[in-house]
Amino acid sequence: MFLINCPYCGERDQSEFTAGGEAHIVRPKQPTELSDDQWAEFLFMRKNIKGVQFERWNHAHGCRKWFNIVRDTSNDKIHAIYKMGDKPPIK
Amino acid sequence: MSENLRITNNKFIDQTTRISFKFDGKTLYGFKGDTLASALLANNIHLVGRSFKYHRPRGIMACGTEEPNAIVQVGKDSSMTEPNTRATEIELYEGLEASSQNCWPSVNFDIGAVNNFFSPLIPAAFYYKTFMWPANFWKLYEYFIRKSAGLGKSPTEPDKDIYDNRYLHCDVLVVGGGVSGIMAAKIAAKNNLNTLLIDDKNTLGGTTLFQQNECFKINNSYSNEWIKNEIKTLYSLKNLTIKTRTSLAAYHNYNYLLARENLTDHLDLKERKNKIRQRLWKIRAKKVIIATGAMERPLVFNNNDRPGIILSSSIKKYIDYYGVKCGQKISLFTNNDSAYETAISLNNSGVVVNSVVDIRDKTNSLIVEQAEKLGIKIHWKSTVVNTNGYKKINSIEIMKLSDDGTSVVEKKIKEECDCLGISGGWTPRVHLFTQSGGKLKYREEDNVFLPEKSELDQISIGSCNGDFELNEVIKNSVYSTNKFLNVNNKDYENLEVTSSKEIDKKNIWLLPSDKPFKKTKSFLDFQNDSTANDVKLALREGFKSIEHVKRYTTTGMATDQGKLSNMHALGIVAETAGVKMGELGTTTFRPPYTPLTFGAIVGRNVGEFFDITRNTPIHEWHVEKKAEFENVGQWKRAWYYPINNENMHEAVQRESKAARDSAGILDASTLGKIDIQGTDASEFLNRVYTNAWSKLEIGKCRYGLMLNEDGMVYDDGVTTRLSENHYLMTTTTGGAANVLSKLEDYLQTEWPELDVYLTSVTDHYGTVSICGPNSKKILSKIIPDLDLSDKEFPHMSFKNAFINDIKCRVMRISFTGEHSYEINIQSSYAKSVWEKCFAAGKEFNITPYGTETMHLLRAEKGFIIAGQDTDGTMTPIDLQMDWIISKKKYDFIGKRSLYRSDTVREDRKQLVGLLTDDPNEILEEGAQIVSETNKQPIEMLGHVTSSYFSPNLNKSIALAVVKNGKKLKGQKMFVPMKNKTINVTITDTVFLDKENKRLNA
Amino acid sequence: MKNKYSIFSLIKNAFSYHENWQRAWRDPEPKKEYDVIIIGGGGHGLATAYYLAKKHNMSNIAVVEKGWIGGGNTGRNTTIIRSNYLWDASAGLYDHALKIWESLSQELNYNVMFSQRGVMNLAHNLQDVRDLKRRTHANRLNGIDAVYLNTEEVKKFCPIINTSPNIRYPVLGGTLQKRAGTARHDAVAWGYARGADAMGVDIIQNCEVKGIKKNGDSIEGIETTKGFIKTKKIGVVAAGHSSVIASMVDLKLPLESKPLQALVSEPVKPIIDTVIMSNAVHAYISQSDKGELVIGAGTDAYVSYTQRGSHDVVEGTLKAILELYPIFSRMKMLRQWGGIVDICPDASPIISKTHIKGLYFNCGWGTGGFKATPGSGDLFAHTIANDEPHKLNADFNINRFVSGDLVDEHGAAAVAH
Amino acid sequence: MLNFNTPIIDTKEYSEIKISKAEPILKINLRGKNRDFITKIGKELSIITPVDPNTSSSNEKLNLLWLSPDEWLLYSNDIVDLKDANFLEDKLFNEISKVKLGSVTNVSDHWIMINLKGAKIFELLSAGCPFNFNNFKNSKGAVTQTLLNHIDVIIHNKNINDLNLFVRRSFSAHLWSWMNDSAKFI
Repeated sequence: MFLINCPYCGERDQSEFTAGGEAHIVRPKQPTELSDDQWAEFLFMRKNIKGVQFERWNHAHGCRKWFNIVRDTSNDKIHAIYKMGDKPPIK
Repeated sequence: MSENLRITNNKFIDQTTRISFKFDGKTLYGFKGDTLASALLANNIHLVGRSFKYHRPRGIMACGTEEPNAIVQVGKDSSMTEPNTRATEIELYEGLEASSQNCWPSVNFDIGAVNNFFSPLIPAAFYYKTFMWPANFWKLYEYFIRKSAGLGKSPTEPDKDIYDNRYLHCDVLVVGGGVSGIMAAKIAAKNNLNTLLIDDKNTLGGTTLFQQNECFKINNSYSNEWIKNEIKTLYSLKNLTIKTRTSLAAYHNYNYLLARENLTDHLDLKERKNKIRQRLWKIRAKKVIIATGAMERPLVFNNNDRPGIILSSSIKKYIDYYGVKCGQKISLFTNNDSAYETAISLNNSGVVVNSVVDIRDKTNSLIVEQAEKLGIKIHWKSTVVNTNGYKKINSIEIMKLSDDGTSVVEKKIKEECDCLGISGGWTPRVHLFTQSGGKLKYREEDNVFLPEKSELDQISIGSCNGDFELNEVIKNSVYSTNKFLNVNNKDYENLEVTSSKEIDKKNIWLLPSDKPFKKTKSFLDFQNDSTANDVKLALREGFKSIEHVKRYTTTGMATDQGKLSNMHALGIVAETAGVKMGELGTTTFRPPYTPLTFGAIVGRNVGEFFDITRNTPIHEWHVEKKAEFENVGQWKRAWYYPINNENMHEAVQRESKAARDSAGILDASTLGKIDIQGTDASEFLNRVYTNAWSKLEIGKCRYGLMLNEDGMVYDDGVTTRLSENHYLMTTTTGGAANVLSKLEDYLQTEWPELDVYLTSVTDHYGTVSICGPNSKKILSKIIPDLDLSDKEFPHMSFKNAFINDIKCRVMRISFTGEHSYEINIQSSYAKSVWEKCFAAGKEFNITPYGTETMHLLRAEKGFIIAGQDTDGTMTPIDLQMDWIISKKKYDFIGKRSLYRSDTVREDRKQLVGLLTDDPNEILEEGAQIVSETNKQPIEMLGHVTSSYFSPNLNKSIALAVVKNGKKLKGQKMFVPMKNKTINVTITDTVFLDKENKRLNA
Repeated sequence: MKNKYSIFSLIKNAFSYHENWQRAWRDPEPKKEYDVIIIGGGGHGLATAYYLAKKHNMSNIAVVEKGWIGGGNTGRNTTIIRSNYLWDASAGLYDHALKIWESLSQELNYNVMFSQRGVMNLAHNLQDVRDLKRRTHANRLNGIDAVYLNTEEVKKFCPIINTSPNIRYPVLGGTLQKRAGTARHDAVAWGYARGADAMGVDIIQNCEVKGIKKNGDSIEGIETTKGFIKTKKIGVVAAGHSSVIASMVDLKLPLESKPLQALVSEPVKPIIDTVIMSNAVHAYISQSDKGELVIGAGTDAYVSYTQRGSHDVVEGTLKAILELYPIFSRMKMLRQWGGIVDICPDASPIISKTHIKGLYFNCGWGTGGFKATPGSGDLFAHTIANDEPHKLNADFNINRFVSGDLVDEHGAAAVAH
Repeated sequence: MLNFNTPIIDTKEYSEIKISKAEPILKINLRGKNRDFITKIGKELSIITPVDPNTSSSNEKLNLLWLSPDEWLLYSNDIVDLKDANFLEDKLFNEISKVKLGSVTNVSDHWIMINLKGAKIFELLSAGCPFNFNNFKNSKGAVTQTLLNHIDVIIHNKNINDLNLFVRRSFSAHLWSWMNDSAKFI
């Protein structure tokens, strides 16, 4: 069980959160302009990185805010946490 | 009891309280403080079980969690019996009944022992090489294999015991209450850190508690005296919680640990009632100090598995702690100094020590000299080449080792004994460290794996960190603890510690015998019966990786998870393959450290607490009226209301008819309700629903369909515009939570520019839905001042109203096609409003109906249920709901997906109606639909999603999805059942009142 | 063929104290070039190599494995084998596999202990009932031996299930496929490895792929920890690590790799002699031949390559187990572990060519790949050998995520266990 | 007259734990993002809007709990006539939602308030709650939203060993039953 430092509420047990997958996949502003391939890229294709990954989490059973986490998927270590809309603190 | 195997001057066993227990049906006696193992040994019972494969007689080998052999079935009661329990961990209690496992008819005479005779035929993994002929005989072979496998027996009735879980947060967790753990806990607690100390034994102190030897002194007193005082101090510390009988089961990431506390297993049966048996502590520690000590290794030599062969340190514990002699004439066999501690203890208690067989050249550490002074005979540079005795050891055969240690020389000496203590050195208990993801390093000099790198905030101290000398244990533990906690505690600064220092080390993983190796049986895994021969066979056959060897030979996979066998297996593999131990790596230690009951993991989440139950505010009324309930997610919804012994079909027919003929009443409180406010509320709805919202008038309601981004129908419901920037959205019952969180997600991440706020009000409102031609009359009785005319209050609109001063909202919406109203009122009054409607409707025979009738009524109208008529593969177009997709809107969730090459296909599966040729034939929901009957294989064109007998149409009706269904209206199809074929015709989805006249009736 | 395994060979070898058994497979150094390289030495990869050699007359094949063969999900799953899938495409795929399972021990001369003890799926709510009936009807028409059982029949087939109507989610019925069952996971990998090796396939363990060399849109070879190996065709069968391999050629796949946990109890005498799956309350249980209760837990929702998952998932599973089998409360968890499962959005696999010539992927098996091992290997071998899919795996192409023609098995509530 | 109903009707006492229902209580959910909203709330209710995470502020009649950077829960100290709740809701709605400052939603019956008193209440919570109460229990006015036996709850630390716990109404009977069960074993 991770211990996640919600940027709004502080450190909480993983069970209060839900994971939302890869971060920074922006919903296309003009979907109708996209080819089927491009749309499929947005819908389904994922980096699925082994290593440092940027991902979305939601403090679903707390403040209900979404935020971003930088986590190493090879050891589950969380390197950074930042609010939605903020720039990632690490590359 | 023929021999007196108890010594009387023992301080840890209450020899005034005698306890009777049964083993294999025989009544025996022990004392309070005994374990089952110590009590059996005191009764001179060594043979307690048979091995897994060869059924060889096996005896107690250890005194704790690493015991591989003495595992017994506890209890006879079919609900309370427990298989595979280690006798070394069972604290004796009055009424204990235990029996041997894996033997028939008895442990003394076991038919399965013929396997030992056949053992040449059944080497490691033999089963992969045979039982293949004839092919269909595997079932039979398997039957016998399964029957002979398995150890104890599962209970066959539900457990009557109670289990519990508890969360605990601490600054420092110390695992292990031996000398290191005790010091660490004291340092932490004295520095104002909220500390938890746990130990799996019933008392703190570890092995130091009974270490009364000249060679191990602290501040000039025996180390046991010193530690007793330390323990006393601990119990007076404020910030310290101590939990004994508490075993650390699992060490997860982020310092999340699980510990099982045993609360009643040591109590007399009658004292256990209504008490928690085991509690699983879910511990979140800021810092963790592992002080789990080390365990003694056995030695691997020919016939090293006979009853009476016991780990040397265990023999010491049995004599020094339990006051039990494991034998009268004991021989010891060692490669290190610790057997000499045992020899001295035995000697001091008057047990004959035949000799110590030591594989090392003569060494003269303090403790060895002390043993020699006592006149104990030592065979230097020697090994045991064989043991004798079938059900109990009676002699050993000793020979000198060659200089390189690979063979034996000179003549064989036979030594009679009734017990052999063995010591192969010590293995640090690094299990928890590795469970937590820590990496190990290998120390060549004494062949141990030690903690190296950890990602977590933790340290290992004491012998689990490779410190084996008392003075080093103390010095290093104190230093490491202070550094780790960033404190400067001086309590242990000037201790004067005497310690016998081991000078020589020697290790031979597989000891030679005078017999050819291939003819020996040197056991590695005592419980799974895997031998050194098996490991070598695996290597010969190309199983190189240690994980392959483990799986091929099953070494280390028994209930002790290889605590005693892993190191030797690794050693032999490394030696045979010519690889360095450090490079070979270890197998993974997986949680739990010791087997953990399912009960403890689940805690109180059994029975009614298995899952949450959600009730509507009107629930009690339904219960009183003896409704049958349906589980919808976690909700309990009234399913139907049987009267006069009606079955479901009868009740539903009656309810459905009443609702259309006069009036029905439904509890719709479970629908999700989301309050939407904000200046961009309309724009928001435009984006989340397929249809357009901006022009919806205030006071009006509209049905909306929500898609996933993949274009498939996700949820639906009616949304009402309460004021300019204020809407109330309803969702399906099951979809409520997901819809809200999905919408919040879009708002927070994709559309933060929108000024919209969402608040769930699902539980705030109870919803009473009344429908039918008389619903208007009923409502007018309840809210007389509300103008219910179609002009003032048309279909798909809402009104604020008051019922007896209580504010409510009335929506004129319909899921049945009838004239109907939904009253949303604060939940506290919902039941009362329901009762009022029921009373007001009495003259119209108002009939409560449940979900089943609701489903029937909506099916008559062809309304879909998301999740029943859709399955995540249906677009709105597939549902023939093209009308709900706004052509004008640039975008909405899922829009782009509707224009992919597969979703634009014209011949997708589409929602249609189905009528059976025989109007009395009710189709089975889920039945498949085909267009031809005599073809194999048949192409399935679709399936029945909803099917009912409509009492209002007096015929069976169904909804279905059928390939290209839109174009097949009027076509004949077939529904092939197991034993018949049903003829059907594809129709429109609306079966009743196609003109929607009833809405305004 | 190497020395044949049988009771007679066991007896013969007993006389020489088993010192004369041959190696089950060689331990070769990689050659300079292969016709096909399979990345991933799990069951699927080894089976692919086996069928390439056996059915497509190829022998210059290597299987490269980062660790030891069968050490990934092959050795970590709960070994359920069944073919009662809803959609025609899935039913075709999995039943193809099931048919091979039925004679696999003889085919490989290696006892994979395929045990047709039946698999029962339980229904706990009305939608479950509809879904299971729908699936059973489809199965029957597809020639798959599934039947629907009412609650009494469920109880009769497995008497230890708590079928009381008073539990939180009572058992409302179930389906039974009698041809379904379990097999010994390690033996499958080892049997295929031994068979492939005998036909000349090089199985190269401890060999990690570090890169893929391309020339334009064609494959040239792989960089490994044992050096560069030339090849024109690569079949990637790397399960949870598929995306890692794909990223070497800048390819993104519709996959997420998530932790899936399982556990076993201590061994006991036979108490449950079928496989029971309950999707609604999430409890999957069978008993191994050794006597351990084998229990499958669920996946976590986040990506992780740690082979560890959260405790809550295990707790949730055991909760469900005790709800349905309250007699197991005193049974003890002996060992728990995790695997990394690669999950497709539609819970169906990908057995497909890619836009890169000579690069093929077999992945996305999610939580249920073990059952498909023989069929998957056979069809993937066909796809690689012919550069065209077999008709049974044609629907499992990568392009379906673009067109939208998914094979949505979880939408149809048939979890892919 | 309409009858008032709650799913929980009694008060239970265990050793050093007393759990009791307190209803009807006024509860209003407030959401807004900008300074004006915060000022307006303060002015309308004569209460300081807590902007620090996990805190609250109170006056004689009302408590205002921080739930998230743009969400607060207002609740009354004492039992009220729910009509008053409607009155206050309307007033705030007009002052806030109508003038586009944020949202105001009556949630008086969405939540059920349960009061816990006694020296062992945190032990009771620890039976099903992963939240670390070590600091919380000594900070008067602290607020947390977390899970209790898998159910969403809001917990407000009123005073030493005196908590108000909010649970959604449909879950409340179940949680109540669970709390009573767990309290037996503390």
